[in-house]
Amino acid sequence: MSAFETTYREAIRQALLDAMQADPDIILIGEEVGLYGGAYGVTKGLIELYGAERVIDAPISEPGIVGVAVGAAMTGLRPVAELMYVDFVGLVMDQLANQAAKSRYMFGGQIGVPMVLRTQGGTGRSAAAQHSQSLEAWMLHVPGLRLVMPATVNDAYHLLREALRQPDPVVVIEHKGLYTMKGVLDVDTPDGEWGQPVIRRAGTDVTILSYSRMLHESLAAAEVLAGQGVQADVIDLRCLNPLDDTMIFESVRRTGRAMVVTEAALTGSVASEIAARIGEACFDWLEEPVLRIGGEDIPIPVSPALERGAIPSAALIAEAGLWLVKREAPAWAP
Amino acid sequence: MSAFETTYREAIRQALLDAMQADPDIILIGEEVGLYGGAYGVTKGLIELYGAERVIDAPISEPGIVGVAVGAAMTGLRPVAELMYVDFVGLVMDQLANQAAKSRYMFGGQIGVPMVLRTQGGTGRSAAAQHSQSLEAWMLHVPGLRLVMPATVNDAYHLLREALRQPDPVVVIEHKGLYTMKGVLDVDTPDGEWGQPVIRRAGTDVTILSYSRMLHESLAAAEVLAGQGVQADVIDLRCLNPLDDTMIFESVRRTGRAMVVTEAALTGSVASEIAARIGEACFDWLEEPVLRIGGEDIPIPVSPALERGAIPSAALIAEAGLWLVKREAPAWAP
Amino acid sequence: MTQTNTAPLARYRTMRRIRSFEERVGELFLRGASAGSMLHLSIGEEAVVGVTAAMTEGDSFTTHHRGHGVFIGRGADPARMMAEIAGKEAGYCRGKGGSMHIADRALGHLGANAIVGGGIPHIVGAGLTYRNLRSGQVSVAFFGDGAMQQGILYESMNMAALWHLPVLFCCINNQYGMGTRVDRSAGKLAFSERAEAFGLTGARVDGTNVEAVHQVATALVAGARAGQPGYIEIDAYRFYGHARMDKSPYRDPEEEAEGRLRDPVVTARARLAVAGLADEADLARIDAEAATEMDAALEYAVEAVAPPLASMFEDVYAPGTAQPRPQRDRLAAILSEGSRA
Amino acid sequence: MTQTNTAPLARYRTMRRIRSFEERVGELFLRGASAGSMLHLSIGEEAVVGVTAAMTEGDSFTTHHRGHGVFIGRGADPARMMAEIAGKEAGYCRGKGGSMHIADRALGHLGANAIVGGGIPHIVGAGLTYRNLRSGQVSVAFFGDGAMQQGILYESMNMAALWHLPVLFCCINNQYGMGTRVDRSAGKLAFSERAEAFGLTGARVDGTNVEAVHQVATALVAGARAGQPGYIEIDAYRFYGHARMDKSPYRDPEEEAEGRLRDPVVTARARLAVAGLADEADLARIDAEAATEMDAALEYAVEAVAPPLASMFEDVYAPGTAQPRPQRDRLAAILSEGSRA
Ligand SMILES: Cc1ncc(C[n+]2csc(CCOP(=O)(O)OP(=O)(O)O)c2C)c(N)n1
Ligand SMILES: Cc1ncc(C[n+]2csc(CCOP(=O)(O)OP(=O)(O)O)c2C)c(N)n1
Ligand SMILES: [Mg+2]
Ligand SMILES: [Mg+2]
Repeated sequence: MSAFETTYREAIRQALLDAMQADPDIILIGEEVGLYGGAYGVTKGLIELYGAERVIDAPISEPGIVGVAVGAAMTGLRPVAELMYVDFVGLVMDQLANQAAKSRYMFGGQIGVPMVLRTQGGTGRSAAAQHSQSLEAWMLHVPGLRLVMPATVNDAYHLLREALRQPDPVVVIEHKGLYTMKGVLDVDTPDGEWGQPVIRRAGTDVTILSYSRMLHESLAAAEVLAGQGVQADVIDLRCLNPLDDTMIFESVRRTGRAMVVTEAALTGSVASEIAARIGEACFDWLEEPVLRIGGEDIPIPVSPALERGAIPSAALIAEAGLWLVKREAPAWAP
Repeated sequence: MSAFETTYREAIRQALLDAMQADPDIILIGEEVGLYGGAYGVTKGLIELYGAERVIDAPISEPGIVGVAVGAAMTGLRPVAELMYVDFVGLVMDQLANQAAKSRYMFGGQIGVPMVLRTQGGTGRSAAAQHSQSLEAWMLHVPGLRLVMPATVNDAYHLLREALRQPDPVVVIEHKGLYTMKGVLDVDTPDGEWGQPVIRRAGTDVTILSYSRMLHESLAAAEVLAGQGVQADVIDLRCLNPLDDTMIFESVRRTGRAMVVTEAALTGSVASEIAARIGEACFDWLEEPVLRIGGEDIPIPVSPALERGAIPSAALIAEAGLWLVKREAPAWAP
Repeated sequence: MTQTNTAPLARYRTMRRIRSFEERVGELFLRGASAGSMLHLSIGEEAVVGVTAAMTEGDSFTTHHRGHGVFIGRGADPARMMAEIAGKEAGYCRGKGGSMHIADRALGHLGANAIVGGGIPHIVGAGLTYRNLRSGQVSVAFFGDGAMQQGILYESMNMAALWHLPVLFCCINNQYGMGTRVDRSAGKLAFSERAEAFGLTGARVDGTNVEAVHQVATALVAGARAGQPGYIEIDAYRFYGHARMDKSPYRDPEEEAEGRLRDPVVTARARLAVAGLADEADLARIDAEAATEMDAALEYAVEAVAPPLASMFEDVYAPGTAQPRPQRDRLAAILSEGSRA
Repeated sequence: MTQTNTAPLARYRTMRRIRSFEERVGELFLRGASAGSMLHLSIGEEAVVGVTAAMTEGDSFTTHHRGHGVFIGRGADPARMMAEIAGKEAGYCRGKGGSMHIADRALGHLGANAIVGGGIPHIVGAGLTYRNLRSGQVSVAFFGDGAMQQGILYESMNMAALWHLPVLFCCINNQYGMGTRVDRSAGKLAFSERAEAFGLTGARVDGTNVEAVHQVATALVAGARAGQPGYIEIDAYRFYGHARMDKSPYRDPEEEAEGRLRDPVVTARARLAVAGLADEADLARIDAEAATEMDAALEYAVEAVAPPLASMFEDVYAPGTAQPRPQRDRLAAILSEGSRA
């Protein structure tokens, strides 16, 4: 009974429900989290259950909202602030990086900021350049912050529950393209350890590292590769900051080949960090260069065909994988 | 007469002077850029020369200031907005990344935003966690933006002059620790091509890649290495976004070894991007792993000794270089 | 130049064209031809024409995400608009921006913005340009009541007042920001007091009365041109959901029904008839012409071709400067035998 | 509890202690013992004690970068403060924060902030906590006139008013933000009108009169505790430069001389004497005690030891959770023969 099929959206909602039930200090604050039920319906019904003092519809004041969450966290509440789109994070990077993330340090350990910032990103809805980004790299680069990005239904639940037990600020970035995805939620059994990656598919020929929606493209690519006799180890990075690279290195040292896949614009992305680390730590084990596959270095266009073209697909990952492992060049090779 | 010794600060000031003289559409806007002459004295005297309509002391409204610069750039002026510390960029990332950088794209090429954002970063003044950061990685990750970081007096002049000729937004990040540095300014001869790195010291055994103040630590390290018979090719990256990697690859393919040095917190830094690119493109040429040397993954502490310890030194770079090239482990090796 | 006789009729025509356009946008979506579902209709807010008509050629503006009406008010070509909303190459932005990012340099449209409040400071920057160039132009920001809680608005107002810039802030208060009624988002509702406290001339006008809006806007635009920035709030009602998928379940149906009675188009039509400025036949012809025009715009958009894939790499940076490198080129360079030999 | 007889004297003592402390901070810098030069003295702003004395135990607050006086007003230990300013292990923040980032959970100091306006929303968050917990506490934000132009202030005010939170916004208007006099940064100077327009109870008080400040603050704190947030502005003058290196060349010397006549400490001292609440001997003793106390704090800070190098890796994350990996460990793992074999 503790394991059942549900959606990514419902798993997050369940996590909020269970956490709020268990801890009366948890509050939600954000635009449209109450009456509207969340722009993507994640918080539906919570205001009816927990009232307007715990489920707080905020004005459109992102910097203020995150600042309020910081202050509430400093004084005893455990706020879950919601940023409707990660694209708006440029409005709150000061409160996030200079305030939430640095308070414990600047104040010599006296004042922690146990808050969660929930947001969602990614393409898939023709929402254009200001509503489709993948900006996790900015938060990867902030010491003092934690960053998790669930790719599965079970992780959607457990990473959020665990985030709500952390003494430090955690950013949880969901993916708008995953809300309707179905999967099994086992409320008693997380997919893996907090802070660690998870191997989603075992293989021996190449390691594919990804997270969030690109995990699913990577898994689909791994199927294609398997059809060609290439077995991929597919790792879900899940917890990006701080980044525990032990399991990553173990896998790459086994396979000798690695591809890192991100939906974000490639330059300066999480994929670059992972590739750089592998390059340092697995040098003697590598048979081939560590390949990065990411979004094009462009803003996201609104036109659906262009939008799809701007980010990696399972086909592209598989093509690159075949080329990397079997030296079989794709049709578009020069 | 066109080449003379001056300081990094004066070179920037000279660039502003010359540019404002040549182009009446250039305005400066920022906190304390007028009467005060700039927090670090860079804009001293300009308001007396060009008046309060072109040298605009702005209220403490960073998001608004950058937004105003965007609008002015859209309508025919060429604003140089000043952000007193790059640490405040978290307040303006929306205007910078969602507005300035994306307007040309979103609007199908109709409306460019030819503005410059001048700011400065880095450690060295015990200015603590909110006044000492190196946040260029956030701007590296924004397609549509250009990013340059001058390390020399001549570049301080020429990169800014060139930035002021660009049709798209350019972020210029100076280093607070370099303002009093002396060097030769040749107003007729830039150090290198716009958009390209420059080789600051030629060598054959290892490539050291860095930028801004860390270039000087790298050059000092190269001297130490030379004393041990190791000749380093020291490359100043200068223009980080878009990043032209041709010269980088050429050097690493010659030397077979590379170290990338940044003052920023290492994880998610520019150094990671460079290392990842080298790992992809120079794999067959590499004798050793591409080593990243960066700031510790911590906020900057105020205490002077701790502050120094938080970022790379020439000594550390040299030690790592010796270890990398000659397998001579430093005293602190396990 | 405003002519007492024909101008109100012209304004009615524009309002009707906006209404018809927005209805066609809804249809575009239902036909599966829009780029996404982030379509925000300005039905109920057509009195904004009172402001757009108070602006003159050369004046510029920015809008929020619900800016179709404003743009039509400033002379947009509905076919190119619709094509943009459909993500087509023939659209105003080559299919890159869509409904929320329409712009047109030629008509002074400095851009619709999907960041609430994001476009507001741009008009202050435009105002700075006009002041410095002594060009006599005015710039106007159009935004919703939701943006009244964004800090950047007050930074913008303060700078405009401090520097006496030729700008006007136009709040289209449709009572809602998504599901949040304005009394649940603001501690105090008399927004023009805020504007006044920052040094602007403030006014709030009935959003069913386009002529009243026009009168106030004309005075404020003139004031702005003379260096006294202004604030005008149009008291309106958002007839439909926030975006195309939203059925406004959070709204009291009674309130909604009443709100829809506050129809600026219907009201203007009736007033014209009463004032004898048009008879039913004139008005019906105007309505029919608008319908025909917008039908054609819709068909144009549906028929138009999608942008070529390679165009995605264009317009990131200006032509002639360093361009983004397509991923396949990079992968090929890494993986092709040649370069690895 | 305020006692009419002794309380004004106690407030004078606190003001004098602040003055003496700040003078010693200047000395610390001249002796080369401060961590950096970003030292912002609150001399001339001591009437803020009227606000800190209106708060009670359990109330919390945040300050801007010029917050030494506020913190002393709330009971800080000057020795630990001075040690922090010197970047020493014995400081309030283990030498990690310095002058601009002092905090003390025990005394309700939620942190000084070096981002202008950065700490303001935190008190709104604290107010939310107090409301939800029905704890009866109040939270106060102290900031300068410069922060009046930061948008986040208005977002904070709006939320405080909207949710009826127990908070007070205290603007210490010292007429300057660095080199910019307030009339060069604000379009309209009657700041309390802004606060009122956002739904707060607003007041502006003479900053040479600590008792007047105290009276108004007491009423506003009580109002805040009852759910009506307030705004109080202390009209003061920044006696010296912005930070230690600044000699204020941008100020008219005459204005400066006049401004320094508006001395809250001198004024309070004279008023106490006139009111017969203290005689010259009492006051001289208080002054001497303050001097002695702060001399000791200075020596304590100078003598205190620097934090150990390894402490830089502590407090990034809470103990017991994943910690940052020192760079040398990483380099050693990559380069040592062992792991590469
Ligand atoms: C910065 C930012 N925050 C939130 C959103 C999501 N959002 C889009 S429209 C909207 C409501 C805006 O309300 P209002 O300003 O009144 O405009 P209206 O939709 O009523 O025309 C919200 C919250 C956004 N696009 N940008
Ligand atoms: C966000 C931000 N912008 C700018 C600065 C630089 N700065 C530090 S203090 C200051 C002036 C602040 O003036 P005010 O708020 O009046 O405080 P005062 O120094 O007068 O006490 C400025 C501009 C900063 N620290 N943070
Ligand atoms: Mg609205
Ligand atoms: Mg001040």
